[in-house]
Parts: sequence; C-alpha cells; structure tokens
Amino acid sequence: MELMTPLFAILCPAIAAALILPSRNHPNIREAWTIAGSVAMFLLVLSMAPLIVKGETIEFTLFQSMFKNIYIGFKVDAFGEIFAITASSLWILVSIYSIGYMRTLKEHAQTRYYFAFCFAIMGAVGVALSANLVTMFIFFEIITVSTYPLVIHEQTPEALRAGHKYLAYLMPAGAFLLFGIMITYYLAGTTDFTPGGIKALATASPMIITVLFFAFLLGFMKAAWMPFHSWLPTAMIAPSPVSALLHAVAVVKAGVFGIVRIVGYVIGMDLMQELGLWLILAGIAGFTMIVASFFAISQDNLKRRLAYSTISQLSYIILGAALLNKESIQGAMLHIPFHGYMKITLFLCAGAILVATGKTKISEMAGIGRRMPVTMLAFSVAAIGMAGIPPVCGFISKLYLCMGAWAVGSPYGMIFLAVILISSLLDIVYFFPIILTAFFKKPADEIGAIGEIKIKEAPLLVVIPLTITAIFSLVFFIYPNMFYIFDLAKMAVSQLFGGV
Amino acid sequence: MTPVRKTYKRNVIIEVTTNLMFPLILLFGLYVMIGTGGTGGGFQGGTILASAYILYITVFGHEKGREKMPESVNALFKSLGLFLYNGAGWICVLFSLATAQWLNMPAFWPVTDFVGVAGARSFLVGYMVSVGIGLTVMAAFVSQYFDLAWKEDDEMEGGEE
Amino acid sequence: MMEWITVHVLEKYNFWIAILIIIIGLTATIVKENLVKKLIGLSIFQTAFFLWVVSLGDVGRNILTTWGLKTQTPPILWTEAAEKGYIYANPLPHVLMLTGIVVSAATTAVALAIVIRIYQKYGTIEEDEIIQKEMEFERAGVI
Amino acid sequence: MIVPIDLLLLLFLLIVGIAALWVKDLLAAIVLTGAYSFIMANVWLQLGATDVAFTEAAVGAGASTALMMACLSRVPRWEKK
Amino acid sequence: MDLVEQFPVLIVGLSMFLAYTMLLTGYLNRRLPFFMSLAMNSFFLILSLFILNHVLTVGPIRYWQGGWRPPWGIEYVIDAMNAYLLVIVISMVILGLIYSRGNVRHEIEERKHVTFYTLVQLMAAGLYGITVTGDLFNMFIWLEIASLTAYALIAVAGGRALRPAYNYVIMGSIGACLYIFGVCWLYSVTGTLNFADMRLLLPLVYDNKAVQMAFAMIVVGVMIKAYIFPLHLWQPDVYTYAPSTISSMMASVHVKVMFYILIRMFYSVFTLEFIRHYIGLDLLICWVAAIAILAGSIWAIKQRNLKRMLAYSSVSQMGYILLGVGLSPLSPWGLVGAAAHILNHAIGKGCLFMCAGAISQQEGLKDIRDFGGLGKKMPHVCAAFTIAALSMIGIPLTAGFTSKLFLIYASLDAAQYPFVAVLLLSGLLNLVYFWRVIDQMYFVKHKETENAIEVKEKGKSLPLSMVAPILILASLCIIMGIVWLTDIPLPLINHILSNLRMGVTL
Repeated sequence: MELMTPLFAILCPAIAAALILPSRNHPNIREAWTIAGSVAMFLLVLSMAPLIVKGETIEFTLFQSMFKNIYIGFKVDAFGEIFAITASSLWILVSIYSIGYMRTLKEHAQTRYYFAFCFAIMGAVGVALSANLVTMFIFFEIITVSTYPLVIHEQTPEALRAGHKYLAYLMPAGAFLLFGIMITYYLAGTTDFTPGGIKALATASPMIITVLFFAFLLGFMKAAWMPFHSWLPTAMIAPSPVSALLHAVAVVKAGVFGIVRIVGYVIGMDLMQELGLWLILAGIAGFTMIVASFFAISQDNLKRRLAYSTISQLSYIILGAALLNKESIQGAMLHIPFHGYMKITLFLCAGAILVATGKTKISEMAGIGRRMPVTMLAFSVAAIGMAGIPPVCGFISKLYLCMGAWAVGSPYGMIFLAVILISSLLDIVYFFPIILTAFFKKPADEIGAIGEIKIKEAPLLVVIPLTITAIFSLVFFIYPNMFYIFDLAKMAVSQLFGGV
Repeated sequence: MTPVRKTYKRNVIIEVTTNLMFPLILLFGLYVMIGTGGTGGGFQGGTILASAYILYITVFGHEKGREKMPESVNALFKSLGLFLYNGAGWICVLFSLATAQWLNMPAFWPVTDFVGVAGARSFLVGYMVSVGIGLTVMAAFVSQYFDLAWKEDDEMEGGEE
Repeated sequence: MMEWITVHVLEKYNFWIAILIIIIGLTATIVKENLVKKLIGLSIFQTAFFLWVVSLGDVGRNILTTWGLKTQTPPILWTEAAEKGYIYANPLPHVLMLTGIVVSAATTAVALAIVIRIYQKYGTIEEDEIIQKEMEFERAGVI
Repeated sequence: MIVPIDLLLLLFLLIVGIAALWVKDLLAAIVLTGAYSFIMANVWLQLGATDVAFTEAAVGAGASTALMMACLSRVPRWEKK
Repeated sequence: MDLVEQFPVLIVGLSMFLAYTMLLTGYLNRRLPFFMSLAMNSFFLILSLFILNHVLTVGPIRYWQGGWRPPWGIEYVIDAMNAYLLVIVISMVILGLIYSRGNVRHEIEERKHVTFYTLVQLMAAGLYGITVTGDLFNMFIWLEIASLTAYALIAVAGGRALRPAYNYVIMGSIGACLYIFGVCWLYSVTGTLNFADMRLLLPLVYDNKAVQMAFAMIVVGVMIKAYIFPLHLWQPDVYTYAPSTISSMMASVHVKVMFYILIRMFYSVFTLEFIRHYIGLDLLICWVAAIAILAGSIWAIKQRNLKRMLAYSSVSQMGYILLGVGLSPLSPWGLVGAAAHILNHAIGKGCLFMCAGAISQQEGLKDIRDFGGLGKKMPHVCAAFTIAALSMIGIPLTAGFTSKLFLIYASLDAAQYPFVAVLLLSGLLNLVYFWRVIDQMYFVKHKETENAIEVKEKGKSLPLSMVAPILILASLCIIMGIVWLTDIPLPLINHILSNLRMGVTL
C-alpha cells in the first residue's frame, strides 16, 4: 500500500528542528515546536497501526538510487511499527520532561539540545520505518552524529572524553555496518527487508555469511552487547532526558532492532539455524545478560547502574531473536516497548532525583523515598517490572522469552532458560537495595539537616511524565494491546513464520 | 660581496651604438614576424622586438626605458596582441556563419576577394595572428624584464624584512 | 654485439647525448641548493629534452656509413620539392617544441620573479639557509 | 647534415651544459647557459629544424639569458657551496 | 552546425580574450575586472549547461579548429565527461571569484588586484581549455597556462608562500616535461596527436616498449601535478601559504582537471585492455591510491595548522579518485566513484578552504587549538565547515558518503577486498582530524581571554561575498549527497561510461 504517512512522520522532527533554530531566543515558542512535532509524529505513526494490524504493509519509495534494486524509501511492517510507536510516544513525554529538567537546572545551550534531540528521534523512527538496509544505515548515522552534541552537553573535558569514546565505538560500528550492507548487496543484489530472510543469500558460501553476520553484529554495536558495551555507561554523563530516551530507547533499541532485522529479515532464520549462528548470538546475549548484571551490582552511581541494567536487558531482546522460534521472537518484540517504558521511568526518576536533590549516588539516597514519594513509587514499579514480577508489563515479555527458551527444547534451550531466570534474579538483587535505601533507610545527616534541606518533589513538569510512564507500565500488563502493540507483535511473528 | 648602488655611468659608444641598432633590430623583428611570406614567426619576431627594448633599457636605465615603453602602453600592447590573435579567430567565425569555425581562414577569403586583395587571401588572417602573437610576446618580455631588473628605491640590500 | 652497438648507440647518438644531458639537468635541479642554479638545471633539462624530440622529426638518418650531406630540407613543403622527391623533416615535432620553448621561457620568467621575491624576504637564495631562516622567523613569530 | 660537425656540437653541448652547472659564479653560469642554448640552436639547425633553432636562439639564448641577467642584478652573484 | 557546438570554443576563446581585456580595463577602473570576470563566467556557466544538455541528449560535440580535420588540426571533443567537468569547473571558478572579492582585499595588496583577477581568469581559461580539448598537445599548452598562472597566483601572497611556490614551479615543470615527453614518444610511434585517432592506432603497437614507457611517463607527469602520495611533497606548503581563494580553487578545481587528464589518458587514449593486459598497472595504481589515502589521513592528524591539515586531507582524498580510476578496469563503479568524488571533493574541499580563509581573516586564527568557541562568533562559517567536514568523513546524506559508497561497491565488485577496509578506515581517520576541529569550534569551553576580546573588537564581520559562497557550497554538499543517491545522474553516468567505452553501462 502506497502512503505518504511514513515520510510525513519522518519529516515532523526535521521540521520541528528547522523551526527551533530561528526561535532560539524565545524558549517558550522553541519548546512548543518540540512538543508539537512530537505529538504530530506520534499521531502519524499511530495512524498507521490499524492498517498494519490488518496485515497491510505501508510502502513509500522516496526515490530509486543508482544501484539497481536499491531505493531509498520506507516500508512499515508490524515490527517496525512497534519500535516507531515506542520511540515516538516516549518522545512526547520526554519533551515535557526536558522542559522541566532543563529549566530547573538552568542548562546552557538549550537550543542545541532540542535541535539535536529532534534529529536523534528522526533517526530512530527512520530506522524503524526504513525499507532496506541502505535507508536504515542513513538514519543510523544520523542518530550517531546527532546524539554526540547531547552526550557532551556538559562540555567539560570529562564529557568530551566520553563523547570521543562514544564516537570511537559507534563510528567504526557504522563502518562495519556499511561493509555488511555492501556485502549483502553484492551477494544478493538487494537489501530489502524480507520476512524470513533474503532468498539469494541462501546460496552464498557459509564463510561469507558468517563474515557478514559478524560485520552486522559489530555494526550494531549500538545494541551494547559485551564486550563492546563500555560506551554506554560512559555516555551517561549526558543530561537525564537524553540518557532516558536515547540510551534507553532510541539509540540502543535501534541497535537491537537492527539485530532483530538482520536475524529475521536479512539473513533469515533458516540460515541462522543451519550455520549455527544463532548459538553464537544467543551465547553473546546470555553472557551479556549475566555479566552486565554483575557489573550493575557494583555501581554506586545510579545512572551507571541503570546503564548496566540496560545492557543486560537489551540482551534479552537479542536472545529472543537468537532463539529463532515464535514465542521467543514475540517476547523480543514485546520487550522493546515494555522495556522502553520501564527503563525510561527509571531514568526519569534518576533525573528527578538529580533535579530535586542534586544527588547521583545511590548511597546518598537514604530516606529519599519519604521526601519524594511519587518519584520513588514510580521507580519501584519500574524496578519490579524489570525483574519480571507481575503486575508490571516486564512479566509478559519475559514470560514469552521463557516460553521461547523452553520451546527450543535441547539442552541449549534449558541453559538459556536458566540464564533468563538467573538474570531476572540478579535484577532483583541490584534494584531492590535502591528501593530499600530510598524508603527504609534513615539518612545519616537527617538530624542536622531536617530544618535546612527541604527536599520536595521535583517540579510538576518533571514528575508528570515519569508518573505516566509508570502507569503505562502497569497498564501494559493488564491490556498489552494498548497502541496495538500486542497485535502488532503477533502480526510480525506470523509474517516472519509465513502467515500462521 | 657587497653590492653598492652606483650612480648610472654613461658610455657614449654604447649609447650611440644602441641608438643606431635599436631601429634596425626592430626592423629585423618585423621582418621575421611578417616578412617571410607566410604564417608563423610571430613568437621569434616578438622576442627580437623585445630584445631591442631590452637592449635599450639595459643601456639607458630604467627611467628612460619606462619613457620609451610606459607601463600602460605595455599593457595595451599585451592586450592588443591578444585581441588581434583572438579577434582573427572571431572574425573568421563571424564570416563563416554557415560553418562557423574558429580561425577558419578560408571563410575569410570571399571578403578579401571582395575588398580586392585576392592575392593576400589567407595571409591577411595569418598576418593578424602573427602580429598579434608578436606584439604580445614583445610586451610580455619587456614587462618581465622591467619587473625583474627594476630595483625599487626602498629596496634594502640583504633583504631585511 | 657490434651490430647492436651500431644500431642502438652509434646511429642514435643524438638521443643518447640528449638523455645524458637530461639526466644531468634533472640531477642538478634536484640536488643544487642555489635557486638560480636549480633553474639553470631545469632549463638545461628542458632544452635537452627538446633536442630529443626534434631528433625524432629528423627522418631517415642512416648517416654513419654515408658521411656527408643528405637530401633533407627544412620542413616546408612546396610543390617543386615534392616532385623532386626531397625528404623533408617532419614539422610537427618542431611545432611542438616551439611551444615547449615558449613555455620554458615563461616558466623561467615566473621562477626568476619568485627568486627575487625570496631574496628580498630572506636575504639568501640558498635553499637550506632559507629553510633555516623560515624556522627562525617562525620562532620569532615574524610570520 | 654533416656528422663530424654534429658530433662536435653535441660534445660542446655536453661540456657547456656540465660547465654551466659546475661553475660557482652565477654570472658565468648564466652566460654558459646562453652558450648552451646557442649551441643547441646550431644542433637543431643541423637537424633541419630551422624554425626551432631560430626560436631557441631568440628565446633561449637571447631573452631568457637577459631575464636571468636582470635577475642576477638583484641577487648575490656567487653560489655559496 | 548547431549553435551549441560553438559554445566550447566560445568559452575558451572568450576566456582568454576576457583576461586581457580585464588587464586593460584595470587601468580605467580597478574594480571593473572583477565584475567583468564574474559576468562572463556566469555566461559561460549558462553555455556549459547548454553543452551538457546537448551532450546528454544529442551526442558528443566535435569541433575542428580552423576547419582542419582531426589528424592534422586541433579538435575539441566534448563528451559527457568533459561537459560534466566543465560545469563543475566553471561553477567553482564563479564561487571562488565571489569569495575572492572579500578575501583578496585582506590578503593581497591593492595594486596587485587587477593582475590577480587577470591571472585567475587566465588560469580558468587554461582549465577550460584542458577540459574541452581533444588533442594531446593542445592539452599540454592549456596545462601549462593553468600551471604557470597557478605558480604566479601562489607567489602573489608573498611571505611563506614563496619557497613553496618555487618548489611547485620546479616540480610542476618536471611533471609537464614528463607529460610532453610521453606524448612525443606516442607521437613518434603513431604519428598523431588526436585522442580518437591515437586510440585507433595504438592497439597495433601495444607491445612496443616505447608506448608502455610513454604511458608511464604521462601518468607520472600528471601524478606530480595531481599530487598523488609519493609525489605530493610540494603540495602541503603550497596549500598552506597560498591565498585562501587560490588554495580553494586549486583544491577544488585545478587538481580535478589534472585528474581528468589522467582519466582521459587511461580510457580515451589508451584502452582498458592495454592497462589490464599489457602493463597490468590497474592494481598497482589501486595500491598507490590506498597508500595515499591512508598516509594523507595520518599526516593530516599530525597537523596543527588548519590549512595544512586540509592540504594533507586533499592528498588523501585524491587517493579516493585515483582508487576509483584504478578500479574502473575491473568494475564500472570505480569510474562512477571517481566521477562522483571529483564533484563531491570539489564542493567539500572548496568549502573547507574558504572557511579556513574566512576564519583567519576575521579572527586571525590558523592553529586548530585556538578555535575554542568559534561556533558562537562565526556561526555560519562554522556550520558550513561542519557540514563540509561531515561530507569529507562520509556521513550519510552528505556528498562524501555517496562517493565512498560507490567506491566500496566498486572494490567489492572488482573483488579487491583490501580496498574496502582501506576506504572504511580512511573514513574513521578523517573523523579523527575533522572532529577535532568541530570539537574545538563548538564543544570546547574556551577561556575568554582579553586577547580574544581584543581581536573580536578589531575583526570586522565577514562580507556577504565571502559567506555566500561558503553557504552555497555547504548546502550543495547536502543537495548533492541526496542527488547522487537518486537515479537522476544515471543518464550522465551511462553517457560517461559509454563515451569512455568501458563496455558496460549501469
């Protein structure tokens, strides 16, 4: 089905960015553009969902390129739509949150911040909606470049070093990705995403497919799989909304999204199975899940702990894709939005604590739950969800993942089931101390400070978004089909496995 | 070595000889340029013309040389030569509109015939080209010589900057 | 062996000497420190190279055995000469070399102008000294 | 062409060319370059290239030498090494 | 005969004509030459667009000078490659002229302005001449006109530019001599100087050592002028100290035209069979290019002076084009990459050099380490610099990305996998040295020293004539980045491939 909607959806943030620049001297107008752009984009993306649930695929070809069979264009299928909905819906909340956050902290260079933010989101949604690898690569690099100013927003030497590390990981990743894309095109003559894999690749030699697979794996370093993860905790030096949206949703999910695309739509499940590549991928994912959790336990900085948690959780999705059966892939697809909502809540809470108290370390947060009940309640909800305990949406996706691991059947399947369960346990281990510290531990300096330090909730614009995301995390458990997400995931899986 | 700026020393024999030779060299240059009965020779002729001026400048000094060949005249010659050369080409284009071709000499023949210099025919264009080249070359060499040998008054020996 | 020498060396002595001078000139251009000397080297190199090319236009020279004058005219072909079957030198290399000479003269002029400017600036035309001065100026912050 | 003369001229050419690069006096070097050009013109005459010879005599031996001389009036006369 | 077939000779002839008219009018009014040059070059641009259209729709233009038929007379041949290059050259000359309006006033004494513009116009005439000609020797003449004026234009700046200019004279002359040496050898074998004629005659004597040697000489001679890596030693100093206008023109246009000669030699005079079977030079050239790409980038990382860094970057980028040329016997995409990069590098590097000139003019800064906080002081120039730098790095949606894409695909298509790695690595090296500058401009907190304030008070804001070309080029970087991705240039590319008789079309 030919529709211009994807193009308009992509253009929304670009137009918003173009409008932000001239109105840099009027903060209210500037931020109004951001919110208008985010709402418009979300509505456009959501408007496509009913069609896709019915099994349609929305295509829009921007232009044919000089390469035969490569066109720059958009193709919205169920899987892409899930990611697009996640990213665009969260952008609205984070825009509101940003206003409160940035104004309270009186940050500098806010225009640059909003400008770059728009482009980063454009990149993320573009990755979600793109029809082939080349288009995807273009948006991928847009994400990389546009997030750099956000990462080094502080402009301290430390932030600059973090930014350089960020580029030093992601730019070579882009090179590997480009390499993989060109190899794919060279072998197959096309780079379109085809459910079940590109047919022409099946005839190529296993060696080259393995090389291709590793090129793509390195190319999607944005997924922060170990041992190429260390840019993510370093990048946490960015302002909290950036960490929240970009390093919990847009950037890293784009990487994971890419891996799922590769597994399901480029190399294909059959080939992955045949060459045993799924085991490599699942092994990497399982390793990352466990090790990142251990890393997270030892972190005192809240945002760094969340970052390691992100690394661990992202690998759930990779593992789901690697296990190559319906349940696991559905679990992976569901984990993208669900983890997004939960993790963004956590990051927004961390930001809210920073805004209200200026504290970043967990050990300093004793008793904070009593002063900021709403924030910490939201935090608790999300943390419970992370661990996969009902009644939060994390349970659903993890359930599907466990079912997937069970369905693999062989000893490998049991091992990965164990890995998932152990990792969930570790989630509890590193999140519950925070909640306990916040609610039940008495602050050490309470006696002297109680009169002077009036710690209250963060400003309303900060608290409302995180409350909404926490509520949504709960609602997704009761009604997983909100924003059509469950139907979309089912549709994506049925497309992948040949319309069952 | 310590170059000292000496005042200009006159030498009558050289001056007179130069004055005598100057027009002769010019004449010879012109002969080379257009006197050989065909095209070509513009460059050599121009160089010989220039050598006459260079001799003059060397003998009489720059100030008198500039009187003989002021800078603006020099530029005029430089341009004029090129105008002649290039213009010959354009005239041919104009006169051969049907098969307009740059420097297409046969195109010019009907005109020369009409004017009554049928014998000259393509030589007319050939001369134009030759003379054009010659003038430009002469002016260029003379100006180069001026530029290279002209010592500015404020120029310091030893080149302190 | 003798035949080889005759064919490749003696009959082509023009070319050999031209190559020799080309090598000398090129070496001087690169090795000499003095800028004017460099230029002289360049000029010798170019001229020798023109000699090489002009020798190409000299048709039918099998001279070593037949010492003496040869029926060869300047490259102007008139009907009479053609009827009599004169050999005339190929004019095209000559034309090319005419242009080449012009270009070399122009190069010389430009290079000389630069040499003078360099002398005004650095007070020397030896390349190593110029480089030294440049570094001195840089340290003093003049440039 | 007359071969002995040709050979002789070429020999001169070689000698003068080397000498022009050899001497430390730039004035001498320039004059030798002029001589070199002039001998070259003669060689070309021998080769039947009258027009080239003529040009070389005018440009190489004449104008170029004059320009170099003019230049030499403003830079040191002796090569340092 | 169509009127449009007169246009090539019109462009070249009028350029020469114009140059000397400018010299004369300079005596009447000093400002007039600039406007004359600008107006006429704009006129040429229109003509060149007509030529391009004609070439793409009707076919190559063949123009016989003086009505002499090709083996004897000089022929102007304009096929798709020429027409494409001609448009690039003329538009870059126009932009350079506009930029020079503000820049020259700053860098060159007033009394030299008339001469300066005359020389620029002459250089342009030489470049146009190289582009349109179809004759080996005529090409040499235009080459020398372009080079001689370039020598003079570099030396115009005085100061540190002089020694580099002198070196360039020497190296350039040697290069030109090698070129003409090769041409004469070819002539001695075939007896013709015309491209097309020679292409017909040469295959019979491909075995001849003289032909192979001539090919090597021509290639090395042109490579000196196009500063391919081991022969680039004259170039960094020249680009660093020449006036910014000239650096920009040299980097964007002059060297591209030199590459055009190389491409002509490879595919219009010689053939693919010769390169592939008789000398097997294709891979050697590729390796030279690969070394150039890496070495140029690595040297660029070491530089502190912005213009010198850009100069080394040019060395590296020339390697891209050479790699494309070297790969094209094996894959048509190599030539596509080379053709695309000729344009992309012209706009990108032109813009960067113009930015460097603008920065040194307004703020007096040359060292990258002093650029802190420049993004606030000169927002437009810095934004343009960033875009052009991203293009050089090869970020998608900028022009540089597409050429990299084509070249990578060419290496894969030719089954030369090492070059894929080289190209990808080079992109990362470019990132290192360009990102340093961008970081300094925007993200490094600078100390607001008194010195800086003083400079800011003293420095006037840039005239529009300098900012406009910079912004135009920066936006072109993005526009071309998108245009090359589409199939709009496909007819042009197919014409180029078929005119150079690559035997394939895309």
